[in-house]
Amino acid sequence: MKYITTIDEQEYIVELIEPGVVKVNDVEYFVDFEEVGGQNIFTLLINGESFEAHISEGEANLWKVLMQGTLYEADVIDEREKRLSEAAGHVVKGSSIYMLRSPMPGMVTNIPLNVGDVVEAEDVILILESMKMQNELKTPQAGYISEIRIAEGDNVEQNQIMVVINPKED
Amino acid sequence: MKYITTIDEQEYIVELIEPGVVKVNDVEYFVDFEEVGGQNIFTLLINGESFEAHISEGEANLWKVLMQGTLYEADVIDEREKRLSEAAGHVVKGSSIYMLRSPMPGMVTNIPLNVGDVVEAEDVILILESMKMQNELKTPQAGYISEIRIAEGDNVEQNQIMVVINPKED
Amino acid sequence: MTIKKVLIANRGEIAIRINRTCRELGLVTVAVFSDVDRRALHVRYSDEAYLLGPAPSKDSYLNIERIIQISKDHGVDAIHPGYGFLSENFEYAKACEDAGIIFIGPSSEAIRIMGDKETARETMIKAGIPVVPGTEGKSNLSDAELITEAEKIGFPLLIKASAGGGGKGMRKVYKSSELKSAIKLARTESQSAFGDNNVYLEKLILNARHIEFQILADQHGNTIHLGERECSIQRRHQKLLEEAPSHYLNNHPELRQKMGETAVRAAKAVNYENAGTIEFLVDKEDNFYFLEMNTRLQVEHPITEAVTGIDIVEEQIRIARGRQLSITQDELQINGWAIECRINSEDAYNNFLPSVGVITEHAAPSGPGVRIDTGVYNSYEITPYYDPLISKLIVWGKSRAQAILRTRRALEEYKIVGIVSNLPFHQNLISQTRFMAGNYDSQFVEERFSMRKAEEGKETYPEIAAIFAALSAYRRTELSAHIIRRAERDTSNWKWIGRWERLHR
Amino acid sequence: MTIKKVLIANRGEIAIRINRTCRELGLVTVAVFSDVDRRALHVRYSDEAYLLGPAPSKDSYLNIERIIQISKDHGVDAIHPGYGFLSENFEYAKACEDAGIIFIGPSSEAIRIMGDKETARETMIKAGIPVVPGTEGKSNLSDAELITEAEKIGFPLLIKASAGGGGKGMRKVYKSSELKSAIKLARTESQSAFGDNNVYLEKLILNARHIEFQILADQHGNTIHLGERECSIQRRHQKLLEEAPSHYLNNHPELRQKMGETAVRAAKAVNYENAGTIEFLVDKEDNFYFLEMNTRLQVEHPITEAVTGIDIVEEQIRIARGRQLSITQDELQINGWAIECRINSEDAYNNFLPSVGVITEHAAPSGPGVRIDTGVYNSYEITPYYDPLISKLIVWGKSRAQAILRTRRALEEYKIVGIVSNLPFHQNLISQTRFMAGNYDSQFVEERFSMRKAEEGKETYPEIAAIFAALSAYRRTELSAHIIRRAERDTSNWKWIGRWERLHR
Repeated sequence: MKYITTIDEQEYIVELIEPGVVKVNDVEYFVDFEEVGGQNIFTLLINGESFEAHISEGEANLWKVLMQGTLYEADVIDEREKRLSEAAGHVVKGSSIYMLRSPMPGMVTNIPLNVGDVVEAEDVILILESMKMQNELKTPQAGYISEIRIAEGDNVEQNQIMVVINPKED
Repeated sequence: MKYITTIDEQEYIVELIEPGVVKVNDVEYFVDFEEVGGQNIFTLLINGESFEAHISEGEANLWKVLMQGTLYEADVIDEREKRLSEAAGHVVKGSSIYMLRSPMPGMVTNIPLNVGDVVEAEDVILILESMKMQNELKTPQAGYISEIRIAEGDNVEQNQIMVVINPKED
Repeated sequence: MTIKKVLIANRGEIAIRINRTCRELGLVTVAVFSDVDRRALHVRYSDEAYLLGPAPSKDSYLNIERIIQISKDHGVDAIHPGYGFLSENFEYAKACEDAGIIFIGPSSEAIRIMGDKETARETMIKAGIPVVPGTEGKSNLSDAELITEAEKIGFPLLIKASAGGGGKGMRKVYKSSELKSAIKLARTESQSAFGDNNVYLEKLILNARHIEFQILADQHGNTIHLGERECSIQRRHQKLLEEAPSHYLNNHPELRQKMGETAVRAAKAVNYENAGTIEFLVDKEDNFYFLEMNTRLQVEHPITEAVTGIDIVEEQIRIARGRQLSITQDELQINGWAIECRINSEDAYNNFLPSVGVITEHAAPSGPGVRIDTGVYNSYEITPYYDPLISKLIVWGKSRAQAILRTRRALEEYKIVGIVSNLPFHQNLISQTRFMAGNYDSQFVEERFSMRKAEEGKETYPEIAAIFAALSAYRRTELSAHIIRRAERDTSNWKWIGRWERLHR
Repeated sequence: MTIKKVLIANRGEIAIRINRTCRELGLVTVAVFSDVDRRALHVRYSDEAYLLGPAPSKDSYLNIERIIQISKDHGVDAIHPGYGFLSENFEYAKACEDAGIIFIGPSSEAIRIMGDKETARETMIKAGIPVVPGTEGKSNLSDAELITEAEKIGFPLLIKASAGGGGKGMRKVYKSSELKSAIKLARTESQSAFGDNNVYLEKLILNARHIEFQILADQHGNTIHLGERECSIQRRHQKLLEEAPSHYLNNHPELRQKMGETAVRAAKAVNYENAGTIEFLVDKEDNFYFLEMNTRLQVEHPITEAVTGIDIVEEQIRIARGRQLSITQDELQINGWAIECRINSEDAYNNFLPSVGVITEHAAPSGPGVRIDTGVYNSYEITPYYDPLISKLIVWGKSRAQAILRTRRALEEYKIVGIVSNLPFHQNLISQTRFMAGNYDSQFVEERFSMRKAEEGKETYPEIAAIFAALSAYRRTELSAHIIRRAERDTSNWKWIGRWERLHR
């Protein structure tokens, strides 16, 4: 089995040769990989070096590996998937619709923008009060506000979609 | 629902009146009983007093309640069971067969007794080596050895029956 | 005065912290709790526990009447308010006084004076103690008045809640165009946190250090300090890490001496009694300014405990009982170094957004010099109702270097699963050269620190992470295959999923 | 000497304890593990980890050749042996010396002399240090010779393993008829624990206290002690609880002075280097006798760390590096009081039988003055292969009273689920009047203490237990009914099973 793993735009070809042996970019390593206590904590011995990580699965082949205080976001696809996705043509990055979801239950205290407003990446979209704090929620991508599904004063649930941002039309 | 609960030969009639109210020996208490984290740890508020216990179920209606460093062994039967058992007639205490089981995996290093030997309560029946210790296993009741199912040097599993002690014939 | 039964009017780690000392002193402890806190440790560790009401603070932990009623109904002698909630509410202290219940803290009058930040500033000015220039002498300012005053003070400046504390209702403003919306935000936050939307302005002193002194004062006129704490590691005026003593004052012993004396003088100016904290700003020219007094136990009090060996909660109860302090200023000895990391349910990689959910695994570090104060346990749920503090990691070392290295070691061991914590923030911070050199001020986190930059400097292992991720992906495939094909195949398709697991099957 | 990479040849809490200091010192750590320890914390906390072999100690942690080979293969500079296993095996220390690897401990020669308890006694007698009368000057005694010697010494007496330590291979004999079978048991246990079945005899001193001194000695001729530990709370020569300092010596300062000096003299008599412990017996007339020297880190070393602020493992590494001790005898200050409870997987209600199984919940106490040293975590399996120590609860207080009350508080909070622990033993012990008064000797646990008697004195709540049990029985019935009738009924038949549970359904 061969996995194409991408971290910070760097590609690592991880090949599972046989139990206890992997190849990374054609270098062979002895590995011993174990889960601890059913809590997504994993221990890995690799040529005798000991690593521990907390691993959680994100959406769409994204694996979050928290190791020694550093978070690695790894995109993992196997060879077959890769061929399939290549055949289907690439999705252009940054051109998708962004849904601003509530990261926690809370109350919307301020929406400084209106439908149609143009936003840049890192702009504040709204203020959510939770845990006694006024939390500024930002957009990770530029575009324009196509939909606002909540109003000031609304209580929102965790993961509720609040604002939709469409990519800018070029 | 009414439970006859016996601790240290003292009987407590615990009656469940309605959610949040119990009667013990005819005195009424307000109770709030909750499990914590699925680990058999329970919290109980009784008329505002707060108690916490680790509860494990033993054999035959025996409940072990470990609270504030004290272990209470409670025999709990409900009214119906009690009536049934009374109808069936009492079992005479102390006249049953005792099976000495291995409390842990280990190796039998010494069996000082033979089949037919008479033993008193608290006599050492055999020595089991485990966790680098020579552990003396004792009988809780008097009688005579009717069976020895293991030999010196044998490795035993947890809960394996090793020696059977029959009550003394009067 | 006789204290036999203490009601702890708080929740979370601080309720447990106080409960521990009370139990060690043989006191009967009474917990109060909201609906969602029925299974909380503070309830389970107490002798008695009474329901306050629904989860929102205003219906439970802020309900003065209910707390007083419970105290009266159940023979409570004294109330410990902890921090936050009602701890700095003078009406609450007054209600206790009126009900004949000892309030373990200062008099309602001292809370009133110091609790209104504007009154406090005026009082300090009268006592000859330097304060940061701002809107002193002017209360209850309207938005328009604030805007006028702002131009006089000049930018950058700070909007602060009059009833404030803990960074809530506080906003930095760098230019006048930002002022109006910042005032609005600060008022909203203050209203929600303290039930009061009054704000005032202060000049923002750049590159200042935030250094505070722990005060103890008994009813016999003895007022001492237990040395300082360096609290400059902040983000949006929320402290994230504190040290005792201050590295800066270690190199400026005369300044420490002077600030300590001033702190004691400030406390005496309001006839302060019990434990409290005088916060100062120290600028680059070694000028120091009174910032505010916290008239209660401070979140970061354990680092002072670590370097002095004094149990501050125990002293609070001694004082409330009318006894003398257990030590004098001359006897005070600072031994070694202590660091506290506030472990919050916040995502350091995503704008420090709070995270809610169930903590499925809380594996805390321990060993030499490590103390954890927390209210969480496995299966504990972090709700959106209260603050995001999960735990406090308090580390002692015989030197600052040892304390830092030990903190780093402890953070490596710490695992919190189920919610997102700011452990990676602390891990990155503790290894920063500037932090290690003690070369930081209160702008450091916001202006000079970013997770990405911090990680650029350090040794990373993307290749190892790639292996972890690939093996996890394979494992997930195998696990689902195993479920589907359980009947057809034996366990050998688990061959990658751990030798040990197979052995124990 | 350069030490950059340290192999820790141990497992469990002590491997982690050593690992922590090594990491704090920036050393590269190497773990070794047996098959069942793959997921153990000492493996996960280390930079490197290598498999030793199958679970039984003789195939893994006692495999000298394999450990030396791993050290050579991976550039290890130094080996820390911990306690138990090979720590007092002079051939092992010798093998390290021969391989050019630093053994973090004394010379193989010092281990040899002190490790053979009979040679140690002779050496002490020559150095003018009092020893307990016994079979001195006679080695390798046969059963028959031992029986002859026993009559000369008189009863009661003690059979002890020549290679002994930690109470293993030790038996008390009160009358000559018990002697033969006791010798057999002691030889078997010694063979299994140390690979040597030699035993010797000692007079049993009744009502003695077991008091030991922590020694540190560097390569520059500096030999000091860090004060004493009171270890009289034992059962079958297994220590269960230790205190520092000793309450008895606190009231006999001249005796303490004399014992401390003697301890240093004893260490010097074998040119001792690194950390070690001189154990003494003190009888009712204040005579004290050398019992043995433990030529390694002691299980109970953390209580000395708590009252001195010294990291003993750090000192061990300093010494091994050829540096001077970080303090002198005159600088030593004992600050406050510390207690260690050894939490074992043993059933105090059933003859202290060990318990094996998976720890499903390990909720350890924390807060001021509390340290936990442990290798367990949730889902950790206690196997029958190694000793039953789950964790060490180490508590510091500014006085003995505070330390005791704090220990009691910490024990109340401690929950271990899945296996049976001896927590109830400690909870009962700590509340005994005689213990609180410091009025105990090494026979106390076996002769004056029983769980039943201890519980007779204290306030119990059988009625509350009855309610807990009845509600649990009802809950079990409801839970099974709920599973059977899930389709027919809604959750209202759960009405007894918790309001909160319903709210969150």
